[in-house]
Amino acid sequence: MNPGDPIAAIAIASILFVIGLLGVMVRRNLLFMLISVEIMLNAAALAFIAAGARWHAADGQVMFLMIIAYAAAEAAVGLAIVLRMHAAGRGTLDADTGNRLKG
Amino acid sequence: MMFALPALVALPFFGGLAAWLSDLRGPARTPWLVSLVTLALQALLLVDLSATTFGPGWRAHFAAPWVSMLGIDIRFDMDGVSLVLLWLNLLIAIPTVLLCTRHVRDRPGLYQFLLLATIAGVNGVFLSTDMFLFFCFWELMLLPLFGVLLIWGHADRARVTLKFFLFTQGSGLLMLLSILALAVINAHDTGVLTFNYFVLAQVAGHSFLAPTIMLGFLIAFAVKMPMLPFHVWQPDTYAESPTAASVLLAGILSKTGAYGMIRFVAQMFPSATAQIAPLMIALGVIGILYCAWLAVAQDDVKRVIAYSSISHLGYIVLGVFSGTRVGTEGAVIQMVAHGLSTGALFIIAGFVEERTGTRDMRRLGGLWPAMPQFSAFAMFFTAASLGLPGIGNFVGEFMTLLGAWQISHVATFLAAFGAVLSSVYALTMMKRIFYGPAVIEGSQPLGAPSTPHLAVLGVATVLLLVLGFYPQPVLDLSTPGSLHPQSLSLAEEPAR
Amino acid sequence: MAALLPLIILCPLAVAVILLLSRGTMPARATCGLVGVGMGLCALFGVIEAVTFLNGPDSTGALHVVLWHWIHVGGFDTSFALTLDRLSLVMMLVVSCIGFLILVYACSYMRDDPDIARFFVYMNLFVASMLLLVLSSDMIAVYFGWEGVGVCSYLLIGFWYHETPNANAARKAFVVTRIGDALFLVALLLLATGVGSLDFNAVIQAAPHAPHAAITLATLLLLGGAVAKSAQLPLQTWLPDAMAGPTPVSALIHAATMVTAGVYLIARLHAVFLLTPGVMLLCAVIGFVTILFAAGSALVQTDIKRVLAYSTMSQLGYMYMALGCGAWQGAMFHLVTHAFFKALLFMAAGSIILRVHHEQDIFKMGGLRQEMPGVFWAFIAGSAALAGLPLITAGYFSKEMILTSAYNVAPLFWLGGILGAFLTSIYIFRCVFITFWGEARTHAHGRTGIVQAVPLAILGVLAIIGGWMEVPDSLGSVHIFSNLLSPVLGELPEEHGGAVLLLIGSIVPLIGVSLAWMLWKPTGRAPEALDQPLVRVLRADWGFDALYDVVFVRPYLALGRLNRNDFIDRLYDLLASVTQFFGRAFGLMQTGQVRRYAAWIAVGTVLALCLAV
Amino acid sequence: MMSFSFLPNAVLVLCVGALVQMLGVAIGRNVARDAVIGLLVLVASLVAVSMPTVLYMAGSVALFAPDVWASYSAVLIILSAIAIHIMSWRNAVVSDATVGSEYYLLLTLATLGGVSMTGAVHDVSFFLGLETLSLPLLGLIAFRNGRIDAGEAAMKYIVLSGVASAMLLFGFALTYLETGSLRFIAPNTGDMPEPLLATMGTVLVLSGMFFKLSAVPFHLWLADVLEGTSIPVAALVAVLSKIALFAAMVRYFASVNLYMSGPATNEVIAVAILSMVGGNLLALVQTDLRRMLAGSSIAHIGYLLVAFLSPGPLSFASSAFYLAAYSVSTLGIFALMAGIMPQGTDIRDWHGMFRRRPMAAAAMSIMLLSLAGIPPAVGFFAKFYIAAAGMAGGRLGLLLILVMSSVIGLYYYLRVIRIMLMPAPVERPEREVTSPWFGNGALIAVLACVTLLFGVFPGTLVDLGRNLIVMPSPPPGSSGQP
Repeated sequence: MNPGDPIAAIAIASILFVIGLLGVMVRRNLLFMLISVEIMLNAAALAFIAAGARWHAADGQVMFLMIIAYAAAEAAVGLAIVLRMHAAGRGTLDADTGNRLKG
Repeated sequence: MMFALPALVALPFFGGLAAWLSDLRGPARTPWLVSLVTLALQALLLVDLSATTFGPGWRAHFAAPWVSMLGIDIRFDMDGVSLVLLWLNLLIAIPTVLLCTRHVRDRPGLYQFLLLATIAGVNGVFLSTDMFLFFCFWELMLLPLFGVLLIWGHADRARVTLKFFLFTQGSGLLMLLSILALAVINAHDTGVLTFNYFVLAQVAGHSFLAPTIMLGFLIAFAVKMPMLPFHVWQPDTYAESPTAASVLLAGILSKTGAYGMIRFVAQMFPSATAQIAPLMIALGVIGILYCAWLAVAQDDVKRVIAYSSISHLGYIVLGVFSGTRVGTEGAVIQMVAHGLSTGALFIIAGFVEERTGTRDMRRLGGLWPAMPQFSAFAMFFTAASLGLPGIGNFVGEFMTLLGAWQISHVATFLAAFGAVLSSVYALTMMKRIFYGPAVIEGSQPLGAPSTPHLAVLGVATVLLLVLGFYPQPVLDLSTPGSLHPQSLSLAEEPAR
Repeated sequence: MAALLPLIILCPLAVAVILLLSRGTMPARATCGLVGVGMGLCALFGVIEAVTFLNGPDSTGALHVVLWHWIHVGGFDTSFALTLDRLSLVMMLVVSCIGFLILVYACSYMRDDPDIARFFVYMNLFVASMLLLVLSSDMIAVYFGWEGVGVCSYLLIGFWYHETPNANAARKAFVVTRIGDALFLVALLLLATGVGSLDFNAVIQAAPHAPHAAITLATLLLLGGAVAKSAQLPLQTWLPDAMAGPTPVSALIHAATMVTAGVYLIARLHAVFLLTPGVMLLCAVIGFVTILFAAGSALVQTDIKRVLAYSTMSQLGYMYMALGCGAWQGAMFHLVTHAFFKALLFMAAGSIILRVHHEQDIFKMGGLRQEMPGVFWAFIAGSAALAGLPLITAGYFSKEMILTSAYNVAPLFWLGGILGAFLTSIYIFRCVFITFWGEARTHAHGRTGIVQAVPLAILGVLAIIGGWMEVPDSLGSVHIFSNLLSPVLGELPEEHGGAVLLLIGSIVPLIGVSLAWMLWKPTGRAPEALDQPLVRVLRADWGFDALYDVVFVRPYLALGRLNRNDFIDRLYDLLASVTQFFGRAFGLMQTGQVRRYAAWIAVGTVLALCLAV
Repeated sequence: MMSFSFLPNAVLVLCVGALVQMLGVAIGRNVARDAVIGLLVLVASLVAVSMPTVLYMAGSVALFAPDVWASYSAVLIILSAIAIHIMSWRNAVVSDATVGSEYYLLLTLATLGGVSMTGAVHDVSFFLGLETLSLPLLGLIAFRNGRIDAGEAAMKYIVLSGVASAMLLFGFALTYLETGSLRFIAPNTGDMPEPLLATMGTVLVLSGMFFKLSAVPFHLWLADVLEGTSIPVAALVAVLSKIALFAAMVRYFASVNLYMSGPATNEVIAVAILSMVGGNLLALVQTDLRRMLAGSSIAHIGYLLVAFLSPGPLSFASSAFYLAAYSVSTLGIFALMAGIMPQGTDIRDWHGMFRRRPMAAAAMSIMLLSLAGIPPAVGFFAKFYIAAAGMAGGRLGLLLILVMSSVIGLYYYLRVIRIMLMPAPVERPEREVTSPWFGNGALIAVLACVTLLFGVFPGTLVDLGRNLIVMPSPPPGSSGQP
């Protein structure tokens, strides 16, 4: 795969993205949901890398770093919230059961 | 005289405010007195206006910038029609205030304020010639009534009030769109963004969108009047609202719709109006007959009056859309006469309800010996509502029919037969309430009628008789001021 | 004497207003005095006005008094104007003088009624509007009077409000006549738009130049209005019920004046009607049918007032037949004589009813000849005039006049008229014999006061001699009446075969009377009202009432009930509930499950992509 | 091409303030002190907005645009932050002093995020702002101690917003792939190597933004979050973040011709229609005041999109006006709820409020009327202004839908007023009403007065909005190629 042609990389990124999205949609475990979100973010990061490669510019890498940072932060907050809910008395990690907020 | 017109709007509002504040401390009757004084001042103002302004066309003018960036001004103009309707508004307002002491126990001050605020809004509607301002008043005048209905209304008020509000406000939004369309078209043509009625009227005539734009206005006014098929909010609202509100609604608020039809439909879109006239006349005739038919079937006095009121407003539609001068002037006469007679009927119905404790005609009957004077008045106003010659309503009906006859013979024939149906329900109502063996129910004994009631009804009687036998003075007033630029000497641009 | 003309109307009006403002506080005696004075002045002014007019410079022309402009818009201009020509003069005299007599009579008739003030308010209003009707020269003012008398008749029929039947009768009367009024109104619209004015002369002048269809329509509509007012077929059902009112009311409104307003209107516009022979034929036919119809129905009535009501109907039929045949003078003449004897009959009947405890069934009366001789003779006089006994009664001459001209138009009409006369003599004398002969079946109390007796006497005399002002050529021709009216109504046409017709016309009533004597002559046992189905149908207005009830009234009310809360309203409710439903359905998206939410986001994005690509 | 980058004062002040607050928390907890500091920081930033820029950074990339639009939105954001700050005090959220301090820190950070988004002209700065807004928001949503609802709301929000951010970033990536620049601006997809990818990028970015704006069909989280979290935070979600996002979105599409039906335009139109109808329908059937407000805010986003879709002289002015009107009224309602009845969020709890708290009920009615768009409240003029813009833009169909859906809107707003006017049904126990603390009361009064005054004299605000007609400057050198 020649670096000039990012389409293949974009294709991979898209596949990753869709996998992540499907993961959010099918998994019921909160943690897996968060992981799927991470996958989507990383797909985006990969796409940036590919794009940066196309233009021979550093912007792509910059965005990559920022996305990593953001992903980390979000994971941290997410886990904190999960723990908090556990402490507040929600025993399960199943996102479908025990929803109190609905239309 | 410069500030007479804005004063007409501001005076009732602030008078009402004063009445409200005076209610916070001080004896219970003060708000009542305050608002009476306010109305007296308004009467003086109107007398002054009628005396000092002359001639056909536009008699008085006021203009000041408001939101200058969007070309919105505070702009009032008064022609004969406005003057007549302002007087009618005052005449309807006085009894509502005068007679309210009896059935408003709690927070009379607030009640007075809301009534007067409504009256102020109606004055604004009759005067404003800036479309945006007109729309503001159009929406504003309902707000206080909303409160009156909700606080002092009868049992089913909650549902009914929302219905009333949805119909009127929703249709109002359509009118807003039409106003904007006019303004935008004008801005496209001339590059000036303005809501000046006279300027926009020039545009409205020759825009290819005119029929569509007119529909927006038309629907709004048709809902407010109301006319078929938008009438369904009205019987419920009239039935559930306190007497004063019924009187206001039937007496004057329905006239705002008719006024709008004359000023903002027939005058602004002559050609489009001519196009749609057959449909409207058909609807008017159907309304006359259909509602007369429904009125026979009702048991609630107020509902009978409500349906009869819709049925009579059909004549106004006929007159306006006949496109003839006699029709239009007849419509104005009909507005005045209908306002007085229907208001009086509602006062009587309210009195009967207050004394017998019911509006259900199945539980009423034989009231004539119990309240002879009121029966006599009821007889008179019933006769008025079935269009007896010699009473104002006949003048209106005759002239509107005269106008409509030149458009469609068949429709006019049917409308004239509405007189037969109206006699059916009117006399049935008389019979069910006042004739027959006396079955007086209800807690209170039927005491002697209060003098204010008799006075009000008497005045209404005299006015209707005068209108019926000598309508010419009102007719001379009731030609709408023309829109041609040369006639707008009074309506020049405000100083920016 | 133009100044007097408005006064004639103002007198009764003023009395009415005074009584109204007195709010029934005035004692009965004072009320009667006031009414007597007011109506007396009215009648006096009427007579003075008539005399001065006839001796005036242009006694053949008309006297105009323009009061004020009513409406003046664009090309349309109407005004309140009174006019006095010989036609309206006759009507004015009838209304004011007979009205005076009847009101005087009513003073004693209503003496004991607590509501006498209200009664006289209505009565005076009625007289005022009737005078307006006959005197005004503008059709809009005529319409004012037209509706005014209508509403007064409504009020007076329902005068005793505590009985529901009265209220129903009153409503029926008003609504049925209102149909005619609506037709009249449309005719006014037609003329107003066509002519631009509603002045009688203007209309009459414009008529010949107007398109024939329009004129036909106008006359047709006017005829409709007149028919409803005069209780002719097919709008006759209200008149018998209208007898629910006090008897003076029946005498004044439903015999002498209001019901004849239509006749007056057509006579007034005869020039227009002459242009439309078809409509005139229709008018004649209506009269012809009504004569027989009403006479047949009167033949079997048991209520004395209903007998008189149906006889009024059939007599009016004569007038309409006359109008249809172009015998304007005849119609007017019969109108006048009929006013005499029918008012007389009603008042006599009223005196009877008053004295037999408000009993109106003739089969419960009887042998009243000795009890109340005065009333008896008055009633005899009236009946004779009604039956048209030859030479000695007013009814004879007027009826003969009509029959002769009817014969000249179509012998069939004449035949019907003769048959009608035959029936008339039978039913009225049936009534006489049953009521006054035989043994007493009820006890009459009190005695007829002088106040009642005087009007009875005057009218009795008029009913006898009133006819001699118009005697056909065959028996020493006197033509006072027709000469009086000829300036307005045109010359009397030349008649043929007068003598023979007169002979037949004189014999027939006599046969009728004798037949009645044979049938109902006093026997040992009390006569019974025969009660076969046919008779019952006849008695019930030939079933017209029931027919209208089934065809019009019931469906109208029933359907109204069915739709009482307005199906259109239901439609809007439907709309509201549909919106609510959509709201709920949309709320179902909020399952609360994150995965579903994410799925929606994905769906949205995919859809957006599809939209974009 | 030598361009300079500059840092808005507000951003600077807020950063420093945040640091100060962190220090405060580190030194020792004192809720009152931290609250005062937070307020001071916000006020200071408000002052700083109007100051001339102090800090320039040499560099080749412009991160923030110095234009009126940015500072107007910044002012709106900071003002609403102040309002939220006031209404949170003495509230259930910060009742226990142990954790109260971070609340204000997070509030400051969220404000910082919002402010920096409004000025962002570069993907990086926008993304930073967005996340600086969202992450503290998460903390705030979950802030209610021991409330499972709060946790659940935060959980939903974090998952979904993660998804949305990912979409946003992927879209940015695709755009970058096509244009080669990270300028925060929608590419015109005509002259691209692969227009399809560019289109996908735009659509993904739009979807991400719509999620944050909670436009149908990306709206589902809003109702749950508003219901789950505390009232002031709900106000934050419903007002502050939306202002920021809308401002950014306007800038993003500043250079796209929205008359032509491009891919972006079609999606925006569809979403606008769905939001107007859907939001109102959603609010129609709710019994919980907060959920109703969620629906109404969705609908208002739809109205805003109508103005957004009809470019022209009035577009930006009207949407600016509308943002202000919407924020004032919504904040007012939330302030009332926080002050009068923190617990009673069921509409039926407000029965007979006109008798129990006349003034509060009156203020509430004013706010509701303003949202319903009935004179004399400011919302009426705002709606009129939007309709004017739409009419000028020739969006007649959208306007008809706007009218019909706002009839539905009338129903549920007025239903609340009606309930406040009617006496309570006897079988339902009246929930006790607290009286707001002085600051909150003052806040409510001010907001009510503003609603009325701007409704009667909209002229001043309109004139203020006039210079916004200068559309937000697209970033320098937005041709796309570096």
